[in-house]
Amino acid sequence: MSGKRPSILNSLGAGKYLFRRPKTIKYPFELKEPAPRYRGFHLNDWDACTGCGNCEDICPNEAIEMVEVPELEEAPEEGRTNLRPQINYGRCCFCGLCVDVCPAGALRLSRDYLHIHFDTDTFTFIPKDQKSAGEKFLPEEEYSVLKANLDHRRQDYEGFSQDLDFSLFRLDRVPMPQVPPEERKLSFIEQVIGYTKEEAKGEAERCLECGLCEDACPAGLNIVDYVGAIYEDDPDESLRQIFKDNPLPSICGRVCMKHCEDACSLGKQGDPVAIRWLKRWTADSIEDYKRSLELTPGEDKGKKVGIVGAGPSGLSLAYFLRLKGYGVTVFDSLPGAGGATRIGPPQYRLPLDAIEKDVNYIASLGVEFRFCTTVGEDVSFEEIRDVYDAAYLAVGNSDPLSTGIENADKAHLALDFLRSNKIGEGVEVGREVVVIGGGNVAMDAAREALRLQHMQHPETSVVTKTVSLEDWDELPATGEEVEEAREEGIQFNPAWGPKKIEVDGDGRVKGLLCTKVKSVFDEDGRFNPSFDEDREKFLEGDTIIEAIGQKPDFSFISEETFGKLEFTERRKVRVNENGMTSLPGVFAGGDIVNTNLDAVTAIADAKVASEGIDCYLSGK
Amino acid sequence: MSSIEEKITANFDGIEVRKIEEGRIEVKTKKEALLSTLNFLKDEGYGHLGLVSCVDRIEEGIFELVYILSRYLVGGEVAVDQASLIVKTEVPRGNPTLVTSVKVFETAEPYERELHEMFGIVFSGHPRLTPLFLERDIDLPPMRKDFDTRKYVEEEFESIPPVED
Amino acid sequence: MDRRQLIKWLKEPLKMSNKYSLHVVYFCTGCGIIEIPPSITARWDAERFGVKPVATPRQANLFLITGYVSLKTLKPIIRTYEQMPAPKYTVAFGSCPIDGGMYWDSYNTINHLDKYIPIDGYIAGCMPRPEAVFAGITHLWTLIDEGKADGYKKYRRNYSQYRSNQERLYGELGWPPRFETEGLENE
Amino acid sequence: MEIISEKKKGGSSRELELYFGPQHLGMIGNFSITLNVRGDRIVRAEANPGYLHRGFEKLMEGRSWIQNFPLVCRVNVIEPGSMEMVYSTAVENLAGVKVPPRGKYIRCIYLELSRIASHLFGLWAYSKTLGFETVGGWAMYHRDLILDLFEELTGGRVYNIYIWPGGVRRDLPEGFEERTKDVLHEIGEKVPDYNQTFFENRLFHERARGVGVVSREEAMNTGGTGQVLRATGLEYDIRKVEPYGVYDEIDWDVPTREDGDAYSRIMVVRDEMIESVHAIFKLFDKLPGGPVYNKIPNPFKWNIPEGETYVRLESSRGELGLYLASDGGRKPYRAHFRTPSYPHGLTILEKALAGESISDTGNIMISLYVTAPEIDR
Repeated sequence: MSGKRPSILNSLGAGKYLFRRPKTIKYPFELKEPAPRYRGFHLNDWDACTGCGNCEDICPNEAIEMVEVPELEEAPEEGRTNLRPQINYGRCCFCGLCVDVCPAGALRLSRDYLHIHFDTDTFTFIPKDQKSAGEKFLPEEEYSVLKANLDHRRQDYEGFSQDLDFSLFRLDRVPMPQVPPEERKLSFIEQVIGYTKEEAKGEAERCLECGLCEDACPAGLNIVDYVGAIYEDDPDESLRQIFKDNPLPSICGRVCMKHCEDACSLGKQGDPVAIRWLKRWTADSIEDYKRSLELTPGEDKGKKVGIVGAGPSGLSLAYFLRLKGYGVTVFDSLPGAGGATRIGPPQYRLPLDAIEKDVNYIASLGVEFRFCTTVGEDVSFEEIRDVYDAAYLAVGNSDPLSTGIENADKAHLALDFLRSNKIGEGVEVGREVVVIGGGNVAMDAAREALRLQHMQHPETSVVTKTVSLEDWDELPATGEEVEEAREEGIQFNPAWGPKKIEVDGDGRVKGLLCTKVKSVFDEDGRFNPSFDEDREKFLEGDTIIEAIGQKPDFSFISEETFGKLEFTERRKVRVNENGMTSLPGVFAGGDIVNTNLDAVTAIADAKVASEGIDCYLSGK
Repeated sequence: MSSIEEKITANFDGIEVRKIEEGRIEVKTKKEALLSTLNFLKDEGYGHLGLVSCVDRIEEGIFELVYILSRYLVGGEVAVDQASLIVKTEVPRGNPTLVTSVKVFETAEPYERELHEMFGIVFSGHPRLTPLFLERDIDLPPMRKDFDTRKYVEEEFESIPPVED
Repeated sequence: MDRRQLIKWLKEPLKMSNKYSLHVVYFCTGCGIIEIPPSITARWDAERFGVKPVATPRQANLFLITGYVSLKTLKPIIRTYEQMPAPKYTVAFGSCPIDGGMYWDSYNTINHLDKYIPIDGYIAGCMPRPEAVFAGITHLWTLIDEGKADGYKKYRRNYSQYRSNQERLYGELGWPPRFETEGLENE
Repeated sequence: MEIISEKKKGGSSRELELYFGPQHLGMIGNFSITLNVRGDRIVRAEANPGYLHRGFEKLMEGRSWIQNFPLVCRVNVIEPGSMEMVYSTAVENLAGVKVPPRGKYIRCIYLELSRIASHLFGLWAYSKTLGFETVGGWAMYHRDLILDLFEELTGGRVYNIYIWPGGVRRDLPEGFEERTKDVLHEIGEKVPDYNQTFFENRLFHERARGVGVVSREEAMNTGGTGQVLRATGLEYDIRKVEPYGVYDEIDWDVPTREDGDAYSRIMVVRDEMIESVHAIFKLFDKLPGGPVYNKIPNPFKWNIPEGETYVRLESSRGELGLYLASDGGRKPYRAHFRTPSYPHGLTILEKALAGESISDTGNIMISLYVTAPEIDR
């Protein structure tokens, strides 16, 4: 190459391009369409967005700030806040990490990129979606390149958007090993076997730490911390975080209504984090709470509190008050603690040793339990009010309701049925059982009856049916329970009302006559079912169980104190913000006060009452 | 021919040689033995000093200097699939002084200037230890772990008022 | 040229000629400079907008500050800006001059460029594409038409504030103040 | 080059100090060289970097592993692809993340495309400095076609943010292969025009031959890699020396030249571009199916086990390395980029400029392909 020196005229060959068409894109008149995946300004679908704040946490330049939008309504229990991401384009680097981490798939980047202004404040912007915000976006014909900027952009001009197999979170849950339906319906072994250490870590690793669950939990547990502690291989720290608000992890780990999982941001497009099962894993994986908790009762304040009812609310209050240094005595008519959780959920859902594990720890803090003592018979309520400096009503809904239809006396009441099977001598069931009711207690009764049928009539074909006023979508039982019941072969008859229990000659039950239900609630939402009289149906059955709800039993309170006790219009005990009833020194909590009727809300009431009692007794 | 590890351990005592990953061998030497180690390795054919870096191990109170050596040639031919050496030595954080390795590897000259400016390590015998990147003289060398850049930005730049018309 | 343009040319020939011949000083201050060569060469051709790079600040009236500004670059930026003849405009590229961009927590880059020199227009993007650059140029045209592109007048009016900010950043600058600082605020 | 004797102190040959400063028509990027000249001969040159220093390594210590992913491609604006690749490979080494085969192939296609784009940018800069505006225009136009491919593949024109630990960020859009091949064919057809107008042009030979000579010993002593070494006849290319990605599964050769001057470096760059074009065709032929991304753990909780790694690869300008250390936490403990322009721009440039004429400063600097953001990081 270096031998012959190239001539200087070679480069004139480029002259041939003089007569070719120029390759210039004449910009304002000719537009180059951005690529379908272009990363421009943000678009945010406000209906899908829950304001969980994951985009704010992932942004490397802190360009995103969650800002309150007043006109949006807040729904903590469904995991929706009125916060929306506000993007500061003086910081944003258009990398799209926020799009890949958005669990609801609401945030996307558009193909707009034009915003020019002399004032830097206009570069901060709360992106809206094209569906709801007409004034923010221009229809196709009005859009002009020179006019386009952050204030008005082209309609549905979506660019870089989410692709679920490239997302920064995992949508599907670590599968929980469970006993298969055919096998579990034959015995009372615990259905949910529980995570191993690796499975628990894998599930805990999914949590995006956005905190929606903590706003939804009635007791406000530090869920992000205890799930994070599981991931960090530190079950002791995890237990300490749980015990800050909930002394019954073993019970709640099995029967909680898991409001948190309904709110979990991962639940929007996939399975929420299994928060309840993780709490259960922490409780199961630690043999002795005492060693890892290092909690000691507070120094003695010389005051004593009497608690009526050893259910979740009573037990939690005992735990909180012991930490504050008050003497505590708990009265309960049952032979053991746990209240509704002890006699309600059957062994396959909540085994007795799980309850004992929590109760023993609370007892070890110096709580005096008085079992098999019914307040109102063995000891009077007035006595308690005099002897103790403060009293706490936590009796729960212990009185089962009956439909009151003809021959209703022939039917079993669900609570008694479940109680005798769990801690009593057990009940004989026939080959066909009909359960009246659609709630969780009805599901427990039906699935327990099915197991008893298989155990008491091994080779014969057995069937359990349920009948409920509510239709499929209105069933009060949690979806999981209904699903598992159907898996076990229980036949459902939704939207049918019980009318009459048919009895044969010598008083044996033959079946249940039902009428079609038109609607369960009237127009302003109160429970007042209407029936279609001429459509009827007969369900054969030799055993009927009524599970249509429970109400509290205040018979132990004397007439004149009962007169002074105020109630809300929904027949719940009225309490002030400290949990105190209208009777001075008498506090209340649990199912008789709140409307959620579950363990975790009962614990939340107990925490409120513990602060109230502390102020009341120290005279603040 | 014996592997490079045996050669090093044979010729130097008080030196640790460890294979940390596929194709990377870590060589830990004392501060005093650094120059002789580098000389020895250069004669062994490790003529390409890729990088001189420093890790601020603040908990142990030391600066860990890292010299990365690779081979250009093996017997006249291009060195294919040869392991690189990561030579490490420690310098106390209190008075971080070290003899310069410019005499052995001329490549190290700008790297040492940068480490002087970013960590405050004094390389004795360096031809020109003048600042390389920074315009303002920051009291604490910025790459040290105890220098908090966000606090520095807050105090120095955010405190300057915007211009009102 | 339609009638409206002709009337504009006749009314204010100086402003129109100044507007349509923006000469950019060739100074690669930051990372956004990589979008300038495509803009000035064949494919996007900024010459159609009258934008041409020139060698020295003396011949330029538009200063494109492309991307983040580090402390060492800010000094030459200030000197270059001060050396440019009077009707001069500055356009800042990308997120970094607005609020620090990706390097908001870096000890060596400044977050708000308008504390040190006046900026007539910011272009969003990281970094802005050639079309956004041209949209920025047309934005500048409208500002010049309305007479709002008066960054250089603002610099002269509030020179004492700019100067004190610059000195707070560097201790003492290596050159004398461009304008006398006393008694100029109220002008 | 004979060294000018010290005796002639006065008169026109007294020593002046000139600033080939940051604001200069011949300067590509933000970098300044202090030239001590006598007449128009450079006696001594001193590089003065730091204008683009953002303290990358300090910033990386303050961000989690995935937050560094968009930051790391901004170290050098001319070829962001190799920066992402070196960071992702380092994180994969430390965390033990595997990349599916299709992901590896797409990574190598994307790297070769960004290598061609970077070389075309270098060609624009070099031909502009030598006054060949037309050739610069062509190179920039072809580079823009490749940027359109990037915009389609990754969503961004220059900062593509595409290779992340575990694979690549999205799969190829459909029809991408044909469009890439069309663009490469269009560039391939232009090569004879490039040769005729520039590479075989006598003016280029006059300006580039024998200028800025860096001998093999000098290059090896001062950490020279990439074109600086290959221009002296040594086939030192990290894609062959330490194969990564799928470079060992396709056959391609390393172009070299003998003289080690500016001319040979630019010719090596030209041959490398042609080699990359063929490599892309070979990669597309062997492109397997399957996933392109192995999901990494949850970014908010990702603790990478303690350890350190040094990864190096061949970027368009030489050996690009990253020393990454982790203390088992959520953020890198120390990251240090070994960028090719660092030795080229600081030690080799000062040696190469000594004794040359002032007018060749830009010529030598760009033939060494010194880019400022890499030096300062």
